[in-house]
Amino acid sequence: MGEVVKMKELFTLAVILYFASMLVALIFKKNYKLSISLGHAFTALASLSLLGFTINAIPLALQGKAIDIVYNIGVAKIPFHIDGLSLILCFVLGALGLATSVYSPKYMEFYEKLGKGWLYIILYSTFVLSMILIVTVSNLFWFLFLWEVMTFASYVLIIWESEEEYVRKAGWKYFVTMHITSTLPLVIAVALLYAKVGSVDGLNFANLASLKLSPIFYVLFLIGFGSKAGVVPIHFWLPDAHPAAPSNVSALMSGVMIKVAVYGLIRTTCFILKPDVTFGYIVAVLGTITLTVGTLYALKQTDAKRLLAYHSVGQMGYIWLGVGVGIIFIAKGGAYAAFGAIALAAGLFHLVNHALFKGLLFLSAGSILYRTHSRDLNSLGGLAKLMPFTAIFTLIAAMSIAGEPPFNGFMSKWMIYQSTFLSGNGLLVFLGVMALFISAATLASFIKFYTTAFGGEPTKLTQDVKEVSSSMLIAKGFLASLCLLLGLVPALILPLLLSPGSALTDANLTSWITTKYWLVMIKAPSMPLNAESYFNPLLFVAVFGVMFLGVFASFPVNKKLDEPWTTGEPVKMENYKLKAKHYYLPFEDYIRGLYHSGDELSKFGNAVKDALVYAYLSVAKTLHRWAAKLSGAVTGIGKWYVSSVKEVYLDETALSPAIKAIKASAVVIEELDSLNMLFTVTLIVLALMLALMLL
Amino acid sequence: MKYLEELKAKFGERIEEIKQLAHNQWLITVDKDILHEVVVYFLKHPEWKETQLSTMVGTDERPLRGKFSVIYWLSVNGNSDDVYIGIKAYLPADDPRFKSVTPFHKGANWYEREVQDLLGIIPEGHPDPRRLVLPDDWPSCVYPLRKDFHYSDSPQGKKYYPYREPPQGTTVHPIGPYHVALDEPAHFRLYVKGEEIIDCDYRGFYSHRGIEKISESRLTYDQICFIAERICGICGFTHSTAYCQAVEAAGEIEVPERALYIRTIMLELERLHSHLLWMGVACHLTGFDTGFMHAWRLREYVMWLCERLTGNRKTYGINLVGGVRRDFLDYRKEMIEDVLKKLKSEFGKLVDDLTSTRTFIKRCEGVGVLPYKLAHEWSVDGPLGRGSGRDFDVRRDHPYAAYGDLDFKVPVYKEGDVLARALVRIEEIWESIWIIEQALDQLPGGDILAEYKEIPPYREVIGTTEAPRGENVHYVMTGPGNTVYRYRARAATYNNLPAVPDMLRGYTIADAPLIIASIDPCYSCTERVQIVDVESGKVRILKEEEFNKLSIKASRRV
Amino acid sequence: MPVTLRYPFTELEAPPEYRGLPHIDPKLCIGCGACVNACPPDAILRIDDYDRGTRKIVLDIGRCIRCARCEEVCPTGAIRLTNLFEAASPDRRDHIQVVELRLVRCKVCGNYTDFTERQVKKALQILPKEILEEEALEERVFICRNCRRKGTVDATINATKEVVL
Amino acid sequence: MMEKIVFALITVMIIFLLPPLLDGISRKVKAKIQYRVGASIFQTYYDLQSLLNMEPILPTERLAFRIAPYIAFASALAAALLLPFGSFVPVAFTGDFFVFLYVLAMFSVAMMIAGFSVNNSYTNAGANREMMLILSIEPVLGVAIGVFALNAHSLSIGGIPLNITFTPSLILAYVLLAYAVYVEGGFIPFDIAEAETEILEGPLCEYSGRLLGMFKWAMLIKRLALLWLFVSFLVLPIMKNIIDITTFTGGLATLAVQLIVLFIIYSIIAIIEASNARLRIDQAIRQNTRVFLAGLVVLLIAALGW
Repeated sequence: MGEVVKMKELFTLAVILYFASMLVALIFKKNYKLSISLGHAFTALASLSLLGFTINAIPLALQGKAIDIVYNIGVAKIPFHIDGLSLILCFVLGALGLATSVYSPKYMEFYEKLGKGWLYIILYSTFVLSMILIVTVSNLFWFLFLWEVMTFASYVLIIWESEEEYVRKAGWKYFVTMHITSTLPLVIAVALLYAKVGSVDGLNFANLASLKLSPIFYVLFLIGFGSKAGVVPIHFWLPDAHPAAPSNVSALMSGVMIKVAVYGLIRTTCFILKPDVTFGYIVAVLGTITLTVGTLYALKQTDAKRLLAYHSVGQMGYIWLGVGVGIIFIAKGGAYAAFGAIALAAGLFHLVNHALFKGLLFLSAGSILYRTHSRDLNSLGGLAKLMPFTAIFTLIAAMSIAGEPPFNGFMSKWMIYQSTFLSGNGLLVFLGVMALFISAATLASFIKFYTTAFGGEPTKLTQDVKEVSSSMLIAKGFLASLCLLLGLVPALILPLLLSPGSALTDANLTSWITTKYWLVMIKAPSMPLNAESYFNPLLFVAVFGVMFLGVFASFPVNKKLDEPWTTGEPVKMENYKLKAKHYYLPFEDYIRGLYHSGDELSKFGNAVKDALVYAYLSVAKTLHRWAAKLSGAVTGIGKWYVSSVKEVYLDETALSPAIKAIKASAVVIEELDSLNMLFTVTLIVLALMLALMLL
Repeated sequence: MKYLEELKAKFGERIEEIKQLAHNQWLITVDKDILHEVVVYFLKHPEWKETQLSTMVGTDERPLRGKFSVIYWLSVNGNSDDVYIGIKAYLPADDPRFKSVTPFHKGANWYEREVQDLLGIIPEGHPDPRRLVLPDDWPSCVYPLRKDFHYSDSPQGKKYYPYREPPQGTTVHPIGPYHVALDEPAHFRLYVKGEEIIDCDYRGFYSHRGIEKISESRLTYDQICFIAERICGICGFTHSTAYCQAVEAAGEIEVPERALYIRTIMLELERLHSHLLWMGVACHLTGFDTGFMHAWRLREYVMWLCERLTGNRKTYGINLVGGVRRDFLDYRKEMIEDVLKKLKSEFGKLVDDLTSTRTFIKRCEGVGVLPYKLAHEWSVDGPLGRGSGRDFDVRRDHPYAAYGDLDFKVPVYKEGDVLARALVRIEEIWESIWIIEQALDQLPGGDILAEYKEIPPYREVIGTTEAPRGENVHYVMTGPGNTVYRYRARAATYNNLPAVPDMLRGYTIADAPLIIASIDPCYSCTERVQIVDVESGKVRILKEEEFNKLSIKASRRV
Repeated sequence: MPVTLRYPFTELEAPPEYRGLPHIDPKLCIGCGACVNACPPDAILRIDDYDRGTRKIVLDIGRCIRCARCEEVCPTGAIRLTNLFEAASPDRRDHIQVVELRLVRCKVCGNYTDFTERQVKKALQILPKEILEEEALEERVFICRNCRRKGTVDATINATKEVVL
Repeated sequence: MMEKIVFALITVMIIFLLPPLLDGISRKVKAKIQYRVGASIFQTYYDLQSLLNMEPILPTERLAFRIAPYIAFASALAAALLLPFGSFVPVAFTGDFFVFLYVLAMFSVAMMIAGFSVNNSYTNAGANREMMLILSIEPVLGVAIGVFALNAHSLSIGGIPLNITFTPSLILAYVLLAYAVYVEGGFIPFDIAEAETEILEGPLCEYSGRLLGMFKWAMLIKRLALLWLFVSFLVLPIMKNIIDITTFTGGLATLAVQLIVLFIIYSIIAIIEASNARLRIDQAIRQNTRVFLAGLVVLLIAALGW
């Protein structure tokens, strides 16, 4: 029992440290560097304590137990319920938070001219903290509140370089899309549930799970979390928004924020609602479409960060595919339940892995940006010579995301393949085939990413570049070693990943999946004897290493250098390398039909969004008239926001009322309790959203 | 020549002289200021559909009359009164300039650059006046074909060549001079986006041997036959024939009929093995080695035959001014018949194999298209032109040797792609077999070599043949004492090669070798002219050097 | 039914019509130099050494183009194109054949003439007896050009003198 | 134990020494088709020997370029070690089809990274083509595996051949697998990435001497691995009905049959190679996609249980 208390303290410590970082940043407001360094020192400590908490809590979660904490903050009691699923996200947040905290102080020098270091720290801490709380909180109302905080903080971080036109546009797109397609459905869902249970406390997960709920919630949650996760067709905001932010924030956004949506999806549709076969199919198919569209688009990109952002869409597809297949088979139950749990674990494994390698890739892209001031792959080159460590870490990340053994990406992809190909279901096998194909496309894209930035000889732009500072390297090295570690010894994390699945099913997983340190073995229903799928990464590395070293030693090579061969006439080296934009052109040309339909899809998404914005604004105007009768204060804010300009500009003064407004929303809703008028509540929340949106 | 009246009416006074050089050759001397107008007038004449810029010759005539001269030779094809028209203008020795024709007719591009390189005659308004012929390290303002330049001199300059800058955002993909797909050195500098070719720059003349300068400097009429044959390793016989025909026309030598027939047979045998060689190369470039081997196996029959007929597989060495040196004895006639029989049956099978290899046809179809209009603008020759719908053939339009007596078809395809060129060549092989059969039947008896004595000096004349690759034009201006005053050999590839960049544009680097090969390029043919090879001089070993020195001394003595 | 051969490991003979490597039969060569004049690529040289009294006919098959013009002009059939074709050699000197002939020493002045003894012998052989006797050639052929001209000139002068006298 | 050692020895011989011989045989077969005498069937050994003895010259300092041949070699070997030789699997670090594919793919990855890390448009173009070829053939391979998985309820290389039931879709899956193996092996008309007459051996263009020898050898081993996989899929289901392949003699007999079938298949491939021209990359992509679409029909048939 005392151990649980200690764990709770660790968790609380993390939360407090995040608040402390904000405080420290505010104290040293005048000194840009100091505020950021100190702030990040605190966030690093916070991440460490979160990691500590996670590691301590894992054994508990494996026993199927959860940790419950309640914070009483005066106006309300916030309940927390931390089970295996939460811990997975906590681990990701801790690891990635630690890496970015170590990485950022040096990196943020890049933005020194923009100033406002204290604000950055506040936003950063708010952002990370909100995510930590989202994945641990156990009340849907607070979940939604924190969800808004997360969206808002990330929005402000995206438009950090707000003097750039494209950044403002991307931020606006993000903000509007998030509110229309993510917050709105969630608000409606919460409002509907609220109407049903009648109190904020009633929105507790445990309480909700006991209710019998209509299928409409599946749709609402699907849209709400799907759009945040960047699932096609609501993915169009992501490739604009993620690259616009500073790279460390991009890493967090791509690494964690979109994963939080997956968490939300699983939490709501599996734990609150019951797993449903049809819903599972929808998730799996959407996932496959997403991974196809996202990755094939990524294939075309030549902007380093945009390429990575498109891959975030694509890799989210893998996660959804795994989760979807998991939901299908968990819902089917019986002999398939264990298989479903494995599939769910595969999806979650990819979630963790993607957070690690995508975070690492964004940090690498940030390092390149930091040194060369360019993210254009066409003009980069030869960095392997100048930034050798960054090159190695990037290569590890690239090979991980491309799914090359023995890195972690391979393990999770392998498990996803197993869960689709062995499903005995033609449709799922087809989805697996697409996943396999897209895995090759991912490889293609990352070979391009790596070889254009790091391969070849230095170009005009890169010739004077130096390796980045050691703190940045340590952050990347930490993530890279995690990539390798989880790939080599997947058993370190697999039990944790299996715990949500086993919580959802009664099946005994041990007879279906073996996870020793050196071996992963999977069995599927109706699988014949001695035909299990197994993989032993450590043995593979041993065999491979022995052979590699063997031939390397038997056929040594001296370094005898000469110019590349130009068939006899001189050619300038800078003109003799394939440009990033020309990679795979015939293939891209061949699948231009797909690109075309993809464009149409995102056009459709955009159109829907625009229509919704229009409807939203009209409703808001109506609301504005309605609300005038209800509350003068609300009207005043509404009026002011509705009439203000569409263009967004961040100002310090504009920030605090917004936060106040969000906090006040809780009070407002509580007061409206007595009205018990569903529509009004929804509209008032909408007004709040509108206010936020116009900020 | 009814058009001459028209011409006179148009340009009047400024036409200085019109004279007939041979039965189908006219030389019109005009004022240098209207030179380009007259040339363009003929090239774009509405009634002459297939007029070609056949060759252009610049001559240092300062020792004779204190002036430079340039002649544009045009061949008028596809009409009943098919003739060659030379349009000549004299340029002052102190300021040799003339208006460039290139802006009006792309085909003049190389000719004018060559004249600029070798004689220092400046084409004004030329769109691309970079160096063409001379090596990168040749000093500027040294003009080797001027008469005051000795053929054994080799001045050294700084190595530099101004390649075009790559277009924005492209990568350079150099093909050659050392590339497996090129049988001889040439440099195609492709500017590519990934696989797609956006633009192309060309640099050639690596195997430039100075044949013309040597011929003008120290060889006699008969000796030039052999060096002319060595212009090309594949179609050498057409070159020596063209040369002999030029000298024979200048000297008004009556060549015995039997010699003409023997020449015809040899020319067609040469076409056979050249086309078979090309088919093999095309197969090889697309990775279809079986087609390559079998095409060359068939070619080998012809090569063996040639060896038996002339004493050598290639460079037969049987042409002399006035006839041929070796007669066909009866047993050799039988050999020809045997080989033709074998060839007919096996070649049919080979063509079937090629056309039924889907992958091969896919690679050739719709690739490297040269539309008719461009084909005309570049004045392309031979199968390349006929594959683009140009209906001409020197053998039919300007009959030489025994072709006037023989019956044959000229295949023409309109598609203009690699496949069309291949089909033209395949049909030409059938026609060649048919021509040889006819010639063998009709082979007259009698002498094979006519004696000649002194050929009057300073006569200008051209000899033309239809080589496997197109029209070969040899211009000869006779000199005193059985030597040549000016010799200009133009191989078919010289007209075809400049069109290659236009054919490459828009296709991929995978197609590039095939497209380049589809014109059946013969770089050394194209690059004959001028000075003794500078390169080999650097690497020769002592013994040889001594020998060469001695031989140069010896030949000066002669 | 392979059509290729395991050439260099099998014997390969060129057909009888083949014009292969040229070869000078030193026994037949008279050193007239007709081949030297006919040769298009200067593969054959004639080098006279008046101090030692020798003439070298130097044939370089590396330079030879196998046209057989030499064979056509050779008065004695000494130079022939064989049907051999394997000219590869690690030593460049293997490509060079030198035929050394003795020059005629002038009976009058004792200097070497610019023709060889064999040339003279051949000329004597082919000329009809009457001419030889009529012109007293057997004596005069061994006299160098200068002396002969001098002789002729002297004779003429003498003759003139006689006439004058 | 003794039996294992015997098998291990045979396996090592097959993996290391057989590939050049197979190539020699293939060359001989092609020579016969082309009416040539052709080089000795041991020619590939001589070629490799002379290459491996030669000092290479590097065009770049990039480490990736220098170690790529070794990675390629090790990956080809590692993949080959997973396959059943008779009933003997040399090093079973996995039994899984996908791991086999991905380990084998490391060959291509090494080749492509090496190709792209040199400033040379030839190697770049070659690596580029290799990637596109993989992109276009991967779905076909996936479909084939999918049908096998649906049929045998297993993804294990050893497990699939022993547990399949013959259905129409399975036979079509064999065709798809054969096609995919052929394309992945880079045989004409799919030698697009190494197209010698177009892009001068593509990614290998800048390699010389020992490193080139390593790559060539690795390539041959990779081909062997791919073909051996197909051969095993072909032979094992038949042999298991005839003989108990887990016994020593049964294993040996199976191995012998595998070898014979391998020789036959290699010769057939030589004939196909000899009678085709190389495709252009866009044509290859188009053709592979067509095969993939046909494969989807096969998958549908398999899903319906036929």
